[in-house]
Amino acid sequence: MHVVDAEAAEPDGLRLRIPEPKARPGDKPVFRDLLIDRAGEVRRPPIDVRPADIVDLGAEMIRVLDIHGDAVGPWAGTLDAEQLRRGLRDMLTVRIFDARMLQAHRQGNTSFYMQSLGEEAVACAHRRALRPDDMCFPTYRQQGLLIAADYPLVTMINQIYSNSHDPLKGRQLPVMYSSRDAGFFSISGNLGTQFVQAVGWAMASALRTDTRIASGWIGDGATAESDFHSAMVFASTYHAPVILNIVNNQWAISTFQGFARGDSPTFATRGHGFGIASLRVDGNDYLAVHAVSSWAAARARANHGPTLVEWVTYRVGAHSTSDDPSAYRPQEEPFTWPLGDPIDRLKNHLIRIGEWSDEQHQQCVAEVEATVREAASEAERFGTLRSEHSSPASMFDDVYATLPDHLRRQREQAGF
Amino acid sequence: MHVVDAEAAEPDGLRLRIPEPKARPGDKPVFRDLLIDRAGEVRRPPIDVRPADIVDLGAEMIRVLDIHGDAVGPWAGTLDAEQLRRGLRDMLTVRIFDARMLQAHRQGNTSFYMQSLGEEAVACAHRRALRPDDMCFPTYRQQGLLIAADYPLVTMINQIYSNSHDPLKGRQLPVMYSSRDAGFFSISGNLGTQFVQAVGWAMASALRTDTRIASGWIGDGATAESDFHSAMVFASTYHAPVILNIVNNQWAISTFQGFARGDSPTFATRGHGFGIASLRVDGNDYLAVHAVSSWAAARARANHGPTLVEWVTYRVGAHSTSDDPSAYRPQEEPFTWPLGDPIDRLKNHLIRIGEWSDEQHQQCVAEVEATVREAASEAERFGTLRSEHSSPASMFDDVYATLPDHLRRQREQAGF
Amino acid sequence: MTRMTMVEAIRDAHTVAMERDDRVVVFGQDVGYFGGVFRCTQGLQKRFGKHRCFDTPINESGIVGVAIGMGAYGLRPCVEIQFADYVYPAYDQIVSEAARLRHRSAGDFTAPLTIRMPTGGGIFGGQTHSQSPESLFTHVAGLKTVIPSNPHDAKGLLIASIEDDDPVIFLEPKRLYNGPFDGHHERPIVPWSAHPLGEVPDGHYTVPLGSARVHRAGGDLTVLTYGTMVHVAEAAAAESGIDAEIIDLRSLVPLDLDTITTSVRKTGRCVVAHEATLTSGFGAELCAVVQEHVLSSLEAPIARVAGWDTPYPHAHEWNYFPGPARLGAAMRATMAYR
Amino acid sequence: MTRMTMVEAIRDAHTVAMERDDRVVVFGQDVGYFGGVFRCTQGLQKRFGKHRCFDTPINESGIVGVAIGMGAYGLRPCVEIQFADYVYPAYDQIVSEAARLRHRSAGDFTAPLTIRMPTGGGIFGGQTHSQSPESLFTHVAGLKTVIPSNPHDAKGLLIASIEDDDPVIFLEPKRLYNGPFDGHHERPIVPWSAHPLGEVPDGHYTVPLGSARVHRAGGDLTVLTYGTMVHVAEAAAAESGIDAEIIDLRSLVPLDLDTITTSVRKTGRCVVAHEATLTSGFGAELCAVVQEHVLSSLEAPIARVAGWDTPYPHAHEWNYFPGPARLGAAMRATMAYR
Ligand SMILES: Cc1ncc(C[n+]2csc(CCOP(=O)(O)OP(=O)(O)O)c2C)c(N)n1
Ligand SMILES: Cc1ncc(C[n+]2csc(CCOP(=O)(O)OP(=O)(O)O)c2C)c(N)n1
Ligand SMILES: [Mg+2]
Ligand SMILES: [Mg+2]
Repeated sequence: MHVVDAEAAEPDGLRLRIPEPKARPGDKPVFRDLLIDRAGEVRRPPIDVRPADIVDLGAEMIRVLDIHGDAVGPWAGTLDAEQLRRGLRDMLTVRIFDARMLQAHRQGNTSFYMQSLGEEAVACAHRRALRPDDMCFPTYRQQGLLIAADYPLVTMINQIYSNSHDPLKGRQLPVMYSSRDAGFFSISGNLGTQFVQAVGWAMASALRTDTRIASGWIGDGATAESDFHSAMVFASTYHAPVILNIVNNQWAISTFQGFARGDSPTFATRGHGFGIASLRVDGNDYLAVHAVSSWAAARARANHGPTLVEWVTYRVGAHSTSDDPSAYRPQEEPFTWPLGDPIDRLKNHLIRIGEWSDEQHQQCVAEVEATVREAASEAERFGTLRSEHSSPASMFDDVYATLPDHLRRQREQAGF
Repeated sequence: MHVVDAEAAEPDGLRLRIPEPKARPGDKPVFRDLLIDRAGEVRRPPIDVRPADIVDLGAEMIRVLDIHGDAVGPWAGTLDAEQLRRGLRDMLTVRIFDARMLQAHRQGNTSFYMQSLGEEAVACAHRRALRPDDMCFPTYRQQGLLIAADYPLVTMINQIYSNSHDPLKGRQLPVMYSSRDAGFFSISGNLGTQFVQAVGWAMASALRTDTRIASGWIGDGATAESDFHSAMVFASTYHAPVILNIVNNQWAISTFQGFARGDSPTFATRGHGFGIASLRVDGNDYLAVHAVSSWAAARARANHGPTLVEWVTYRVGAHSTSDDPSAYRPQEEPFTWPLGDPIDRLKNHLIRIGEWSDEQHQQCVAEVEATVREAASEAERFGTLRSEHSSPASMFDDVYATLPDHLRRQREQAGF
Repeated sequence: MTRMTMVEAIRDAHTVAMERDDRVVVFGQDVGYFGGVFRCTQGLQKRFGKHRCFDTPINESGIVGVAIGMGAYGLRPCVEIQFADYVYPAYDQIVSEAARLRHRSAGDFTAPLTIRMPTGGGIFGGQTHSQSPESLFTHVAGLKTVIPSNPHDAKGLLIASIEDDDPVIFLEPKRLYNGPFDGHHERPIVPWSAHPLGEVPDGHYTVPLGSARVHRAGGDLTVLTYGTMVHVAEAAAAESGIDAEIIDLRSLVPLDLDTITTSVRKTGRCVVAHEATLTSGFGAELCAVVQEHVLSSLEAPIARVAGWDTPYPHAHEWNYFPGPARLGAAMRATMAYR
Repeated sequence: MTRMTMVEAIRDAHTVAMERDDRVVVFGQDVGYFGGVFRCTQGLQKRFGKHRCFDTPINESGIVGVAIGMGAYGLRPCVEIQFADYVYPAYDQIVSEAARLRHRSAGDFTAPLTIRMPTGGGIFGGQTHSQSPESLFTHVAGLKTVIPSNPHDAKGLLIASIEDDDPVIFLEPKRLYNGPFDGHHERPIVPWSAHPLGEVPDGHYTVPLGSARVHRAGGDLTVLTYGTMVHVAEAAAAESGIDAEIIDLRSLVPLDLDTITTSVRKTGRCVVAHEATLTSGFGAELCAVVQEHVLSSLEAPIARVAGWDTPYPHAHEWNYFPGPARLGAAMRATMAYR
């Protein structure tokens, strides 16, 4: 009788747990909790695997590149040397582009910028694993999706500068690109909303017996938003052909990932309660990202349903140009990140397999730098935030398909 | 090279899956998919168990009463005969109360009613496992929480009739009770909102080093709502002392539970992605409900964190007095429900252990009927929807703590 | 022409739109197999298959969110929110996403959705089955907000909304589903079959968004209103003997300013009526617009008759509802003003 | 008395409220360890411990939802939404729950929350860091909506809001955080230390909710406004030479009707100004109320100066923002009206 009450040795009272990161400014960085498998160790299931049969993978970490720079294990072999070199160039382009845009921000050419330093592999490799007409629903940190889709850098910069050639006509915050042709859905400032929209796009594709799939993106912090749940519920219920990507870069502005993750060991496990195939991957390993993205895309396209992927990476830079991470995390933390740098790792691999050299690398960097520089100069000719823009009258366009009377009156009042 | 693409034998095109229940009107009811364990088979972990160590329990079903009516296994033994008889009376009261109120609705004494026919064990046994000052955040189908808290039936009916003694002054839809004293949070018409509020209440209790815990309630259909996610995230992150109850009664109005559950085998598994201890229980087994509720309450009170429980039951009646289930499910479905009737099962158990008889049962039914009848007549003396109400002027009260000027003007305009 | 209830007219509009354009898909809670709790989508799944009309999980935000994704793909979703009172979980997807997608992407992506929802009180629904949230949408640039008062307009407006390239909030006064309710809850129910506006043309037609309708011509005073209150205004005019010109706005955004100003210029007096709570209701916008454009014609302050600034109460529904007595009193006071 | 920025005044209000009442808890995204992206809660966690001030997951609905549960328990949560533009996911919890809890439970449970959020544009924040959603709250019975225009009022109003027994939406014009910005973005920034309203009393005081402040007395015309636009109005008055009476409403619900009507009766002319989009903005309510109460004193239509009915654009921010030139033009036109 009353077994339970006897068993419950009651404490003095309840106590709320407020999560704390392992290290704060001044502390030594610690990554003790990070679950890492050795490269090549995690199995590669068939694409029609039942989600229940790979539940263990949610707590493991798929990796291809080992410490020597070799590609090992069942996930290796999706890319030839040419593709690997292209991947390296994609990532270098993102990194050099980011650096140039940060400089442009300091110079006042734009009001704002968000870099993806350290996370380049995720978006770059993923995009190359999709088909051109698949549709991504990105956040603000997936510039790699555009760059790996060979989207013109100058058009990106035009948007960042809000200049006279900005395809978004100066309306959007810098980096909030949109390009239907490049399979890149219009970025929203509101976290999370795109995740369920990606599911809707995928549902539409399936409703039309199309072959295109969707790929939705969300940050570790933003998984806490309700739209994450909506996306999971609808993807699970309708078996939508979508890849649901969580970019776990460890931080959400000043808040460490423990606030969103809570008591679950990984973000990938969030998929288990929905019967969605869930994988956790070394996001700084270009080969692993490409292999898993290809797997998930093939799975979706073959009508085996959605895949949730946690890409484990690290936000090396500040959250945005408005942020200073030294206020909330150890300054050395980025440099002790155990998964290394994605560019270095792919470069080392290419060298190790004899398909690259330091000289080639230097030359490639120089070429990319020149390309980015030229794109920036070209964009500057069309103006910057401080100079030329699209006509302010255009502000009244596209609110509706056709200008309604009340907006026509307002536009007149505004002097246009 | 390109392993994945080769592997993906592409179909003619994608196809969206729209879930379908196994049976529709005219079909024979089927419950093939229902995962049921034999009574006594599922283990009873210690209350401080790590959620990861009981992941298997999310797909099993904790049951105590076997087909003979014996209480078996590790979850048996939390209740003595006196408590069991009280439980039986609680459930009978709910059932007879519901029947009386449906009749009152037909007579026009109220505009609306929602019964909990077939689900009585869940709320009744749960409430008896809590302490009086714990706080429940119910939905509209947990009248058992009030009845098992010995809340006056006449006050419930006053609310249902919106009469002059309605504690909610005619403001709320019938059955949307509120009683702080009975540990019963004000019911909202909006599905799901209370689930995260329960977590907040529990967090507050822990912030104040109190010993009271919260118990949140949600239907199978409403788990699809975003507030479910919010509740899970906050409970997981702050380790809140809360029991999160999902009443899976198989239907959400006309929509079968497959729409909310999607590809996950059970609702209990939804907890796994959050590292929350998750149990699945025969909700028509009073002893199992009581045992698991006691376990979860003890766990929360001892600061071991939240528990998610899926109570598997069946909505025998219509969704509400506005609904007719014969339009969307086989009419025989309620009668083929494999987990039986909670009242019959507890009655049989009591008889089997020699603590009850058919005569006592009949007498008990007669007593409860009399009690309910008297309560209804007493309430009728205070009016019904068609007769006496609280003053309409009271509509302007409690919008704010004190009446602001603009509402004072409106009240005057209304003639009060 | 066929005599129809408003529910039948809405069903018919769906059918016409789905037949003409296979990109039109219809979904929402209980709308598929069952046909909706008010039966507005009954028969669609049977007729068009479950890939054109289907049930959804109970998640309003998800319903609108996936509809936006489908719209971006190229479909034209028409979704149902079971009650307008339950639209708030979807508010972010509507306001931050659907409303702004065309603008923020400079036309690269659009959200041609129709979001239908039963609105208004009068069915003893209490505070969560009675609300009129229209002004929470009219404030949002990029949305259109439509509300019919009869079967004829319901069909024409719904077809126009589904065919419209922008997101449309389509509010259905639930108390009008089965008859032209004029606020006299104590009287027997009048069916649409007995009302001229229950005559609904067969097949395809549209009522353009942004065109008001003069429901009753009159010279004494203008009543600006929409939805259920159109019929209440008619009753109030009849009972007060005031020769009111009753304008059924039909579409709040875009607004038919010409019809409004022409009428008020003629009558010199104006009453605005809606069921929604008074403060910051759409009536405020109407007052602002009328005084801005025709102040010099105004012989009396514009009176607002609206729901009180309280939640919609259950038992005191008829004390809350701005019925013909209250509207008539405001009309008389406005006529008496010197 | 201390000279403070608005950020410092808000921090100070938190400190005073938390010291006086240990039921006050403060939380939101990045508000704990870091002290908020605008640093309005900086130092609170250090001072009061992480059980009084803490970070949360990024889930606005959850933040408000748990705050309601805490309020029901007996605490007084004061939460931050990082930008007003991100409040929509929490809209259901605010509108359906916090606003109606006291009424629906007849006082059995209450939700004494304060929900703070930076609002308004002027920082090149584009459409998702610039919005002014006040009228989406003023329409909701049960909510109070407050917006200070200076450090003195910010502190007094925030303390009053936290101590208030009802849910309060507390909008902080972010462009005013560090100085009294008057719309002249091309001019050097003026700090609060150079402004008399940067003088903030020490310790506890309140500015009662529902009391407007005459920011500038004048006889020609009344400007009804709040937040950043108070300072824009001041500039417009100075530049146009019009002797405007500028009323800083401070609290929109409850509204200080007396101060408004007294002023318009005196001046006979009225301009309403806000940053929010025009249609169904709070200006509409002000027009409705003014014409209702003092129509006979009005010598000109009430003009509304507001954000255009478009999303807030990034590069064209200053074409969107209703600055002193636009407000001045409306004031002149209103003065010239015969
Ligand atoms: C709905 C909403 N709430 C809050 C914000 C403010 N915000 C912008 S980015 C961010 C952190 C996001 O972190 P994460 O999802 O981990 O993405 P990351 O920046 O690391 O790529 C926050 C809180 C927002 N943009 N939208
Ligand atoms: C936010 C919201 N959306 C929709 C509804 C309409 N509605 C009321 S009950 C219900 C079904 C709920 O089903 P479930 O959660 O399984 O609970 P049950 O009725 O079976 O107890 C629906 C859709 C609502 N009340 N609130
Ligand atoms: Mg992150
Ligand atoms: Mg159910």
